[in-house]
Amino acid sequence: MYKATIVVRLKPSVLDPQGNAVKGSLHSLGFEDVEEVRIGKTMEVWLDTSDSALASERVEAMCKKLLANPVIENYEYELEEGA
Amino acid sequence: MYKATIVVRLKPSVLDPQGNAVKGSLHSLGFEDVEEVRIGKTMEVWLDTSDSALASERVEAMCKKLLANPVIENYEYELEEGA
Amino acid sequence: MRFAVPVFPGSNCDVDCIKAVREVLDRPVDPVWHLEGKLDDYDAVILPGGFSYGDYLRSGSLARFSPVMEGVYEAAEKGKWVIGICNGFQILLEAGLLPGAMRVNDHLQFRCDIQKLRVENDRLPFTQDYGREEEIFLPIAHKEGNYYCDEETLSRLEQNGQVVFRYMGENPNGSVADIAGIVNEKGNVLGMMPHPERAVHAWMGSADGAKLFTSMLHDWRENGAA
Amino acid sequence: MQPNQTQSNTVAHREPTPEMIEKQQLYREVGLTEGEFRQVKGHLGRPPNWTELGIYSVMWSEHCSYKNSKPLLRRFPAEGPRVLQGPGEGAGAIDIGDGQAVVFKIESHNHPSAVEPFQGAATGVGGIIRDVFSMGARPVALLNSLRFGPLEQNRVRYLFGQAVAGIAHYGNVVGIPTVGGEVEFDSSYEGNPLVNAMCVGVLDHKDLQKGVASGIGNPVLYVGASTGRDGIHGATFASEELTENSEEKRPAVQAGDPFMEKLLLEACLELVNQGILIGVQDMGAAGLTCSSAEMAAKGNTGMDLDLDAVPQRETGMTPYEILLSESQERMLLVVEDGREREVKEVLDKWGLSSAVVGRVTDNRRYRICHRGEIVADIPVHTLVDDAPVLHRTGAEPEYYRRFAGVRPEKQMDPIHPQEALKRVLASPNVASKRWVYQQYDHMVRTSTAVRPGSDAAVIVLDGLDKALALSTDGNGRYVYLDPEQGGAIAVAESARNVVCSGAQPVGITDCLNFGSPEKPEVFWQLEGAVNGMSAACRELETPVVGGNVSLYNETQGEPIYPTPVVGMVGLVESRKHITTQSWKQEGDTLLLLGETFAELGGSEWQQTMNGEISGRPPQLDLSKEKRLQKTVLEAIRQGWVTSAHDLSAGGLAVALSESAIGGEQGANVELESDLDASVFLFSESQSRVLLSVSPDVAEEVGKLAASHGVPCTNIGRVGGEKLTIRLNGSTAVELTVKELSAIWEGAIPCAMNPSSTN
Ligand SMILES: Nc1ncnc2c1ncn2[C@@H]1O[C@H](COP(=O)(O)OP(=O)(O)O)[C@@H](O)[C@H]1O
Ligand SMILES: [Mg+2]
Repeated sequence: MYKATIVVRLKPSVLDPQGNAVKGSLHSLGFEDVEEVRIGKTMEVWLDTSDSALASERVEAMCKKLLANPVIENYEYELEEGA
Repeated sequence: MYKATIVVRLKPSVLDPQGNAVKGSLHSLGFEDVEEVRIGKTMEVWLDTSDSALASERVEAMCKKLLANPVIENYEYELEEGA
Repeated sequence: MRFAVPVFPGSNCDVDCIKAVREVLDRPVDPVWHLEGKLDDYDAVILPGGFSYGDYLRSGSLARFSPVMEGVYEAAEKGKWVIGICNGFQILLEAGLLPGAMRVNDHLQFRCDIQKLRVENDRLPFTQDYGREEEIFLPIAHKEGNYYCDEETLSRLEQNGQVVFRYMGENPNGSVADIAGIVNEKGNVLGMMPHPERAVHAWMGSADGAKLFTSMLHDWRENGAA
Repeated sequence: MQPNQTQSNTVAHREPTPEMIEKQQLYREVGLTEGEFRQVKGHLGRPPNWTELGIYSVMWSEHCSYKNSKPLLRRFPAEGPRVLQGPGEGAGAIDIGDGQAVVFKIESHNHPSAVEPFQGAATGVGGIIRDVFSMGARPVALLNSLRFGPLEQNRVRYLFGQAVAGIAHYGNVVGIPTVGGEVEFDSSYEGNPLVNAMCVGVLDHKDLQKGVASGIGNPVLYVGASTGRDGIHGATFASEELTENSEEKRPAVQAGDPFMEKLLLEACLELVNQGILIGVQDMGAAGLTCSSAEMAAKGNTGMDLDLDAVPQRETGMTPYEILLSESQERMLLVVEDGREREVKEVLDKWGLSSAVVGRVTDNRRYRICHRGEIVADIPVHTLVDDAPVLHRTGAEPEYYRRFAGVRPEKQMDPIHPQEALKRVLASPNVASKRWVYQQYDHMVRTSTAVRPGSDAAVIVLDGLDKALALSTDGNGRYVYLDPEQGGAIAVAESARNVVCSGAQPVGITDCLNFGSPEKPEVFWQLEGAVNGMSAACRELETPVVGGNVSLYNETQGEPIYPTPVVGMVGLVESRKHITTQSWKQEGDTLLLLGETFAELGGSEWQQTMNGEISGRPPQLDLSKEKRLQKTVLEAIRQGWVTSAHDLSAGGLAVALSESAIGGEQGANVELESDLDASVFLFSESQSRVLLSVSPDVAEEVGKLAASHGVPCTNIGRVGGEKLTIRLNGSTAVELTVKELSAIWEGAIPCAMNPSSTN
């Protein structure tokens, strides 16, 4: 079993409305020292496989095909065995 | 400057319809070896502070007050200097 | 002229689109379950609004892999008319049939209203019944209608007249260049956030959407099937 | 057969034994009294085990059994020539002709929304939708009724914002338009907000379903989401007062999946269409237990359930947890033996998982099997029909006596009416609710003819000239000041709203939001309100075909204002009768129907100016009300009326402003009265409606009103950019419609965005 933790983020060039709104809320709650907020997704995917190379290939394919939208998003991931 | 990377996840007992839907799609795309998918949020918060203890205290407070909903979510975070 | 309205699990404007085609054009129109892979019998395809697959992950991202999308690609390829309305627009973007991507509205709320728009290109099979730069009112109802594309794509869209509808007055979602709807280069695939099917009788608050449907029929009559 | 007293080995060490339950009085922990526990022992002939205790505790909770309110609810008129289905099923049904019926119900999700407002409100909407489609009806509209504390507070803004977002999210995704509702703000709801949701559906008579389990040997099917530990004891949670510990009861809050609901909805309606179902019920409060026991009791049968067959998404769940879980988006079906395959085909098409979890039996017992052992064995009717009923008595509260002599109109500060109007229009109670309803998709299904923002919403029916008018109304302040009057007014006002839209009121559903019935003063409020509502329903011929009771709405011992909410359905005979409140035509004559008295007790004016309320509310004369409504409806049907607006919160001044804002034009209004200008303009006297009509029919309308004994006064004409109101010749208000609109539209957005600088 492998667990992939995939983080999908908006590309730096794409404005992040959610991050901006959260920044605004944090400011109004008194956290004025917050300079910037960016919000992304964390996906944990458990794979029934014992081959690490295969697992990583599969995860790469999932990200390309479905989990991230290349027009606006970047992704990165980590693999962990036996989680 | 500190950068906090906060991961907010649904508590394990809370239904994750999004994760379920993504799992279903991955299966139909041929990734049958996917056992489970859980989806959470990654928030990157840049703080204008040079004091690590203070930064961590502030981040903790933000999570409690705004970033995570303690009724259904858990959070964890990491701090990185100068990022 | 025959219309197909693909139905995904979670679509909820499918019936509205079907009603609009019947009531405005009195033409045959069928719902097509998402597991059908062929749309050969149809001249036009309307991808309806709603929340296909719950809009989970990203709106439109899961629907893109439904078998019926094979038929949609083929229809687009052959030059048949394809319209994506709201969720349908989001699906077309995810499917790569239109450039760009959708983000959550800049105010983060769902927004339902009757919105003023300007028809920016009235020379398309979808818009020929509208006047030049005609100002019209169409309902909007979405949380992710904040259209994005990079600057290069934007200038291409503008130059080619691919921006079809633009929001007037307050932009309801923060989209780049106030874009409400775009068409592909060939001019046969249209994506728009506003709902023309919700504005086909005066009692609905506006009847300005009807011309979108009549435009297609007129074009079809003049130029024959695509 | 005796159920295994020690339970399966895996759970034995965690669950109390029957002896422990009795000796340590553990039944108290799940909300049963000593007397009730004795009854349980009597029914079983032995002490219950932990699972059985849990089943009794939820089935006998206020939420499922209405033990405090049942005797009162019997006073509601539930019959009428149009009633197809009265109270007792998922929702009531009323005949609307052409072989069709309207199915509707309102329900509260107050306590979950106080703890987790987004999910709490969202799942409230989900539950009421299931109630309606489980009757076999296609849901066509949603409404809601909301009460929150003052928006000045951070926490309140959070609760309000999230609850609205949750309601929006659920309804929008399922694709049912949210077409109306109401929102009020008052500090009595600060710790205990109210979130009531109403769903309206339409069906062909032949498709009407019931929640019964009949046909011995027929399979019982579980459909939808799998069962988790969420929401265990939600029903008991709803039947308790909110305390500081409520946040610890968080597992009692469920998360919803509207996408799953949409699939369930379509699949169930397809099954109804094919005529395969014998019984269907949604798993709502008290989950699997309540739905299965009620179905068996109604069918006068028994049921065997095998918990191992129940789809579960968590491991190691005990029978207690599986039975009491309130996981959302689940339905229980009873189908004809041998037709499981056909059912499964439909469910598979919609991607829904299902499982046969039991059989209908003839022994009238409710038997639960888990890991090969019987873990509960209960006579079914003792859960449903033998639930305890409490006959409480009320006591008139001290404040009621004290307020008898208060005359609010004599205590008013000399504030200029124009200043008062600005302040009243800016009160979030009166101000535009656009901020709320623009988050709701109110146009999906393309049948919304009158969108939110008028007195009632109107939904047209496919292929028919008819339409439905819908409204929710409640007025906690009036009910607090005089429960009987207030209750009657809630019904009358919602009927008036519907009439102003061109409809004949045909029936109501109600949600009784009150404090703890154990307090005599609260019970007095409840009883008075029910009496007032019943009287109004009788007079206006609007039977109560369903509803919901939400008690124990208190924080730290302080009850909310008693808040019965009425969901009214009216039938518009022909689309050409559809009328809205906005002025349409310059030059139209303004007619005021009804009489104005010095009635400011509990008014928006009193609340805004004094920050509190006192005295008696406006008095309602039911016969006058009925004659008024007749007049308005007849005038509309004659085609004489260009706009109609009922006078409610804020009185004539607010009604004129709203019609002006909506119509984007002003008016010249000339009034004559012995009353002081502010009293006349802000009085909330009942049975009044503002009409605009073309000048050439004004006389006809006057004659019609006279024939019904309804006073009708020509008070001015529509036109211009200003709203000018003169009383006895001197100017009381002179404001441009733009100014009025800016105040009225701006109030809530501004309150919700206090830190914004632009
Ligand atoms: N929670 C809500 N959801 C949807 N619509 C709402 C809500 N609250 C108010 N509205 C709409 O705003 C309008 C004004 O509401 P309200 O002031 O309560 O009217 P009335 O006093 O006539 O009952 C109505 O059309 C109503 O349906
Ligand atoms: Mg009204």
